[in-house]
Amino acid sequence: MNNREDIILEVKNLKKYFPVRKGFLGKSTQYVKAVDDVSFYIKRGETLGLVGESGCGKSTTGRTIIRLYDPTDGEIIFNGNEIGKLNQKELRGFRKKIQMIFQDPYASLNSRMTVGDIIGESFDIHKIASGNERLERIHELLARVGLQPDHATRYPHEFSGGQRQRIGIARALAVQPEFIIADEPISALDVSIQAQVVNMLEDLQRDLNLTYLFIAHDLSMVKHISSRIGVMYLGKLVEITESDELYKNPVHPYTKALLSAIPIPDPNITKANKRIILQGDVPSPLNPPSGCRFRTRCKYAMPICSEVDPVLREISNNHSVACHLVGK
Amino acid sequence: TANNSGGGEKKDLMIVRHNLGSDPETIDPALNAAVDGAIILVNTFEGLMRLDEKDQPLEGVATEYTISEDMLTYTFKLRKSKWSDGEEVTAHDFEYAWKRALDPATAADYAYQLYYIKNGEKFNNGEVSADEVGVKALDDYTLEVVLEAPTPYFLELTAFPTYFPVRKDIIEAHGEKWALNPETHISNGPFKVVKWEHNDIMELVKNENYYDKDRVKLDGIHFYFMTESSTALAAFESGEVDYIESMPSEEIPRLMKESDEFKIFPNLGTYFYVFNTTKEPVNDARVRKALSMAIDRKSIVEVITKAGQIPALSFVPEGITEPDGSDFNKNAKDYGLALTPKVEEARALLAEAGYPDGKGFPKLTVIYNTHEGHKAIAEAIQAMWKDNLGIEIELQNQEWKVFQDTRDNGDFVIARHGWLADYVDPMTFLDMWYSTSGNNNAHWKNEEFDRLINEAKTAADEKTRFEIMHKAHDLMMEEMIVMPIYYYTNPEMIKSYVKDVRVSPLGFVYYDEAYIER
Amino acid sequence: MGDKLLDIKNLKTSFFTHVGEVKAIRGVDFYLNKGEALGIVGESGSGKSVTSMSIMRLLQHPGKIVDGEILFNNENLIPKTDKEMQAIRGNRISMIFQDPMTSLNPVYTVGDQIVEAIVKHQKLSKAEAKKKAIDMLRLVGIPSPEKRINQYPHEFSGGMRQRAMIAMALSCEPELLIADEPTTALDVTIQAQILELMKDLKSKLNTSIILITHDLGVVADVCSRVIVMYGGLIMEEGTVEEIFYTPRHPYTLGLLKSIPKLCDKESKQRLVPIVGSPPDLLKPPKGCPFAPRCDYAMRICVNEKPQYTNVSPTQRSMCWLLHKDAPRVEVINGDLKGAEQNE
Amino acid sequence: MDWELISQDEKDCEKIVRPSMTYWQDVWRRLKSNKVAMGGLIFLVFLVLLAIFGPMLSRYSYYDQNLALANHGPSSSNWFGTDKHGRDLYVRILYGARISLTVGIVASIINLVVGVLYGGISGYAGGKVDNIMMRIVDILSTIPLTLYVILLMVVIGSGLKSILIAIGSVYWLSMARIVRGQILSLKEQEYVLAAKTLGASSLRIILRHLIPNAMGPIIVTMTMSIPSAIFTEAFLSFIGLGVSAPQASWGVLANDALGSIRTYPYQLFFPALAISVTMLAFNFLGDGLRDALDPRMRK
Amino acid sequence: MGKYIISRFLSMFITIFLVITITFVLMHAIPGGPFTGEKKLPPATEQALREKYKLDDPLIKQYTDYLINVSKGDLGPSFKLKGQDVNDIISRSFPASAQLGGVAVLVILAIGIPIGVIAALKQGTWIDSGVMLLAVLGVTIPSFVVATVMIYIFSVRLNILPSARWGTLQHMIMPTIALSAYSLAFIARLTRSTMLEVISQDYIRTARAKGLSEGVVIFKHALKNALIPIITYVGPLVAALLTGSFVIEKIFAIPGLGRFFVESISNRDYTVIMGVTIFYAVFLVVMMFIVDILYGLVDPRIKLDE
Ligand SMILES: Nc1ncnc2c1ncn2[C@@H]1O[C@H](COP(=O)(O)OP(=O)(O)OP(=O)(O)O)[C@@H](O)[C@H]1O
Ligand SMILES: Nc1ncnc2c1ncn2[C@@H]1O[C@H](COP(=O)(O)OP(=O)(O)OP(=O)(O)O)[C@@H](O)[C@H]1O
Ligand SMILES: [Mg+2]
Ligand SMILES: [Mg+2]
Repeated sequence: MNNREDIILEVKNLKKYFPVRKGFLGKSTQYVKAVDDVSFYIKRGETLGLVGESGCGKSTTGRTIIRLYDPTDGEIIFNGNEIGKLNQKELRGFRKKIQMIFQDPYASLNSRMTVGDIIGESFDIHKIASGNERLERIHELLARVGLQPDHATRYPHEFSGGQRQRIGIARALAVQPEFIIADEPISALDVSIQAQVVNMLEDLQRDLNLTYLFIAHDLSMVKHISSRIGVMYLGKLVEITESDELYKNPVHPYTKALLSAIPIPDPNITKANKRIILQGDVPSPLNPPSGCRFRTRCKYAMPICSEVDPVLREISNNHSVACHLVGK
Repeated sequence: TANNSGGGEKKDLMIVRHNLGSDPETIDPALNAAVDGAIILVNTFEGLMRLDEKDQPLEGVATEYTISEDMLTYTFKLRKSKWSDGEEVTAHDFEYAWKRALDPATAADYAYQLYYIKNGEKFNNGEVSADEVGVKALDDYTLEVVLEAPTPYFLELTAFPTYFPVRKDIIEAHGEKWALNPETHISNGPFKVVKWEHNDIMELVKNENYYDKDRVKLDGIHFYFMTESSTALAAFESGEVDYIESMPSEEIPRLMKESDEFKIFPNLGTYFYVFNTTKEPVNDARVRKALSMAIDRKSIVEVITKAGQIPALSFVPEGITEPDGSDFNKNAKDYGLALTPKVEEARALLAEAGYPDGKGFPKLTVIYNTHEGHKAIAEAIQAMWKDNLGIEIELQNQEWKVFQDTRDNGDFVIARHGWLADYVDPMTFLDMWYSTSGNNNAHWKNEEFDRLINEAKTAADEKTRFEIMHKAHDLMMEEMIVMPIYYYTNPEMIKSYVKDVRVSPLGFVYYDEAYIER
Repeated sequence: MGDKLLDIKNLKTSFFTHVGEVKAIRGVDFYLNKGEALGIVGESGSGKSVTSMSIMRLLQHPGKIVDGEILFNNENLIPKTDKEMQAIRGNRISMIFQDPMTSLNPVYTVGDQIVEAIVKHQKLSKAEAKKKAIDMLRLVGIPSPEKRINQYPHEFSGGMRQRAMIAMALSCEPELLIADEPTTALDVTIQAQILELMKDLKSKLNTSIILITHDLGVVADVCSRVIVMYGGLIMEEGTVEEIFYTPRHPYTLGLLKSIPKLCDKESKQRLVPIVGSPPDLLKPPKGCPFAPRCDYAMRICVNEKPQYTNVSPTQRSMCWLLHKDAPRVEVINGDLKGAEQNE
Repeated sequence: MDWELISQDEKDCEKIVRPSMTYWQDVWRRLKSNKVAMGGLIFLVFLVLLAIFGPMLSRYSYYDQNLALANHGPSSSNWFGTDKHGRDLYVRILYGARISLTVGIVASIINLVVGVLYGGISGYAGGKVDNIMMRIVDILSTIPLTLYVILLMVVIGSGLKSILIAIGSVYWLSMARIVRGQILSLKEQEYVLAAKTLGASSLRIILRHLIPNAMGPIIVTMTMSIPSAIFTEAFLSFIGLGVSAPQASWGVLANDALGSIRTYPYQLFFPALAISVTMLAFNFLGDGLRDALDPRMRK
Repeated sequence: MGKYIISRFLSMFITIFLVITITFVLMHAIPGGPFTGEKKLPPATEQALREKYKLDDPLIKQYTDYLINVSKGDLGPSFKLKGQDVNDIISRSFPASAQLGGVAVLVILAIGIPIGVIAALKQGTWIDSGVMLLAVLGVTIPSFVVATVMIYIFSVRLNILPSARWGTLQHMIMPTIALSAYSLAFIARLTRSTMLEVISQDYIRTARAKGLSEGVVIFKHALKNALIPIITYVGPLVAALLTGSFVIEKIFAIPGLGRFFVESISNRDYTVIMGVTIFYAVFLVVMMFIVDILYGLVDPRIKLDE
């Protein structure tokens, strides 16, 4: 970790537990440990990719960072300020700097607002622009995400899934944030638009020195866009390193399985491809396995794996893994 | 389907179904102060005397009485009669009942109905003990009553519900609740209560222990409590009840025309406006007179109220007989009022008072308690004053108790008022204007008037008493402290098959001789 | 190839909005054999979802099928009453909707919503249906399904909701499964598992599948034939191999080119998107809808709608470039080359 | 010619431009296209004008009595007949519209402003704040209105002002409850989270995101509470809070005519008709507005 | 959750306490007392009455005495109805009101919700307009007019229903109609409007895609999502209807509790005013609690205990 000043966001021991109730009057004794002790940092201007199995806590991590959820524990340090414990009012200032692109392009758009108003809302909130200027900037943003200016007067339900996702991206860009949490920003887009959007995100990053936390499961796209990639499994970060390194030299058995499962857009290769199909039931975050959480599906599991929870350790320069197999 | 077989719930029983209006607040003779309760009481109890169809006293529980020379001591001989539970009715029951009604601890509204009895008022005020009250059972069947002053109508009073006997043992055992439970509501009249479902029904059956039970032909009476007059009328028209006491006033002209079951009984009461004699500009008698003269009483009763009311040209209504048999009201003087407005005279008076053509007349407010009928009359009068005198007034309605409070406190200029007799005598209309009377809403103080009232109350001779009362009446009318509008009537509907029901001018309904005949 | 399970002829669907008629589908023909998996790819807004919604007869106001036939087992679905459709939906044709969050009823547990479909079509008791629902959830890789079954949609992660939708659609073993972007929210391992499941279904139960996706990798894995849609029309149709190796339509080519490459040297290269944006279907272009974004657009492309050209027995393409008079172009290394003027 | 490659400009010539509209312009457009709703709106405007100018144009006044003409049914000289004082009912109803419409409109404004905001804040804030705010609503809805109104009458006196105060102090309670319920179920929606990340204040989220999505029940509650406000005014007149006779609102006219419902039904019919038609207009407008506010709606 | 219930209970008590206090103050602040009447009582009698009912005690003492009695469950004696206790009045009048109110609530729900749903499904058709028209009439024609007209038609003219009183099924028909009209109309409109919003949601499409019958789609999937405003409205409505309606009980001469809400105030019958107000307050507060619990059951996203 070189040059501390360059770190825009640091997350330390972040935890987010959701209580689970039985019935309305039931007691919440059980918790979904959606994020369980996760630490990482992001340097200004870089893109950290976050991949992992569905339900492993990627969105929750993102949402906790932007404080849509109050963290159960841990620190979130943004630009040197601890924001994990700010109240809603104090947070508002930060909101201009951190933005989020939501995973669900349907539910995250208010059906009672025109696309223009959805995108322009932050101009009103932060008094950035009004009148004609506002309109122009809305059109500009629409054009940026590959929509047409006159789409501004339409409503979300009149768009297809991918078009809606782009509206969400335009909304996030409107405040000119420093840091964007992109929660699967492109998974609902078709390839050609994906390419457009990714290019756009890259252009923006270059032009505006943006930083991204890029949550996705499309590994090829993650690899393309990210400088570093973190792999999550069941609320834990299991491996984090530079993206090339990850693909070239995956260490954690889960990462290996993940990489092998990438579908290749080539019928012949795909059909010949050998995948590591993970065995066993996916464990539940309600009562995760003891020790290493991946051990139930790991073919290299050893006795120690069920006893000791492996910690994330740096095994080589900028490459950290939480696995008992390494460093022994 | 509905039970529409008029006349009785079962064919063989003769039962009258009477809609009483609201559920009586009480049917305890001492505590009752309302007409609805009194109707139950006069049919279930009997006092020393009872009243005939002309409201003259007949022997009731007392078979004979003697009056002392000074007209102050009455000695009643009681007949042997029974309570509904078979116990004997004795003079002690009367003594107990009267003293109980006067006892401050009872806090009876109508205690003043017994103030005629010696030390009655003082006992009620807590100034003397019960023993000093002038009523005493000499033995089981002799009751001696000593009065404060000669009271020519005392015999009639003994037929009034407050004078009914009650049972000491029952009341001591059950307290105030005795009158709520038919089982403990022991009475001595023609009927007895057997069921009381509040706000729904009260059932009376013939009292087999009544001494004169042969006079009673009905098997029972069912009292219903429909308070909405239109519902009551509907129930009557659909044959669910035989007797109703109120009907929507707008329906009355139609009923008068269409139905011979619609009857208008006299009702001792006057509808009037009271002037606050301490307030400008009605502290001037000329203004009061002018206002009073300028209204069209005939139109009011014919177009607005329509229930056969009689235009009132003086304060004491028709229906009170003088010793010579003539009507008090008819013997009253002409106070300058006529059925139709006397516009010229009224204007002249107003000009004299300093308001020619109504100029400079302050914009005063007439208050009335909220009621559609009161409003209609007020609106009519407002227009009449405007047309006839050229004055503008404002109308303001108030919630009933607020209104009473305003009127009692004198925070008004002109207020609606209505007075119903407590007993059949002009005094019930006159002593309210006594300067210290709580009912003197005119806030009028006239020594001469007070003197006349005092005199009348102690006059031993009926004739002089009436003369004095005429003088008092003349005085208040000439001062025009009130503006009489009409005399109340009592419109009722009785199914034609119900015979011989008697309705008194006080509004009491007697069923002791009634029967059903188809 | 087996019998045709589904045969769609000249399907046209429009949305009648206040500004006018949005012609979302403008004459689409395709068929699907029993036990076959057909991929529909195409840019966002090209009409993929509307096509599938039309098949299910679930278009919402103001959408309407204006023309065409949808033959399912040789029965036209369009004139069917709602009641008749009810017996078909969920039972013989089921659908995985694109958006898992809003497509699940927020006030019922995930379990209830799956059980319901099973009870309705499979005549199982509640308890049996629940067992089956748990099995289905396990099958799509949801951990501790016996607990998850009692949770509400909002307590699920995006991918889990999508899997719940898939479980729901598969639970009744339909003859036809329409999967509208079934794996967009899923990570690759789960995706692989789901795709495996679909392939299983196809081979074991002879289920036919329409797989709508933009992930060409997924198409390559599961489907035997592919339709490429654009602007409410089918641009190109062919077997997977034909579409991937010998695409004849510039749009198909564009799609293929925009995919990032995993191999090292190319992965960081700038992506090659198709520039521009799709046409406004409110006033569809009278010519080829792709013309405004096509590098090879000719005057005729703007003015006249191209005809289909059968390139092979299984491949047809709607492009003027394939016309005999058009200038010759060839696919070289995944790109069209040598677009010379004829004259 | 046909086979010639063309330039980018040529390709773009087909671009269509849609009119640019804000949300509210759009709502207005949708509302305008709804004939029934516009009918309601036009009727209401017409009614307001009639209430203001109508009485001036008539040869009768609301207070002129002619006892000789009392209770005459509708005729060419008195369109709606006369009342028991021989006053022209048509003019009285027009005059009554001033009071009743004021009451109705003020009640709806109170509903919209106080009820919606109160319920919105309560529901959005949740927790303790919600508990306290809703318990206040419970208290206000249980303490007997009559007592309060009598006190008001004694302290302030009668007149339109007191009526409006009385109506204003209670006419937002059910609205507050309804809105709160809606907000509770809407506030976890993703678009609310999205707005939060933009830094939108709570008030903005309530006003711009949540309330528009709760518009259906809000409009129903509002339109449905207008008639009850009109009748409440008649009840207030009963306490003595209303305008003084001979002025009369619709509610009072209807109440007064109730006794003669069998003899002179027209005296009840016309005021009741006035109220019903106005309500119908309000409801049509409300429904149209609701549809217009919801872009997903039909029509 | 347990904590939430406890805090709710506490706030319920505070609410009722405040209702008692405010009503007590208001009641004593307004002019007129229980013993004012057209005929003024002799001062001695009035004094005796005041002493009997302890009205001469300082207000603060009356207030604390009252609170103590209430906490013991004793609402005191009526000032007006001689010898009757408020507890008696409530316990004997409540059954009729509750019966009528209960039936009315059932009718309102059983008819109002379905017609609202149907109107929503048939939006824009004559069915929708018809329902809407009826609903508007339902709210604009006051219950006393409905009642009066019904009595005229069914009792006077057709003679098939009793005009008043209580007891048999026939007695219930007209009061139930008159009592339900307004709320039924309200519920119908409320249901229609929320249903319209719900039926355009994606999950309804999902339900249809499962091949569920239209009835299940509408009444199971859509309705539950439209229930929140209905529950909100019905909660306080139940409290109001079960405790009786003055107008209806008066018109149909039903021996219920409703009339006491108005009459006690006209009479300034202090203990009855307090008694019925407390009774209603308890009802309402409990209903509101139930409403909040139902929210959680109907919509799992609503969490009140956070
Ligand atoms: N309700 C509607 N009103 C108007 N236009 C609509 C409506 N629904 C869809 N459309 C239009 O129909 C076209 C096709 O939409 P469709 O949802 O089928 O796209 P898609 O191919 O599924 O895209 P994606 O991959 O983004 O989901 C789009 O242009 C869209 O704007
Ligand atoms: N509001 C909530 N209440 C309860 N549990 C929740 C809630 N939100 C998320 N969870 C649980 O937290 C875990 C992590 O969810 P999260 O949405 O972060 O997953 P994810 O990594 O984003 O997955 P995906 O790729 O599928 O979106 C899941 O088990 C989910 O069920
Ligand atoms: Mg997620
Ligand atoms: Mg789609």
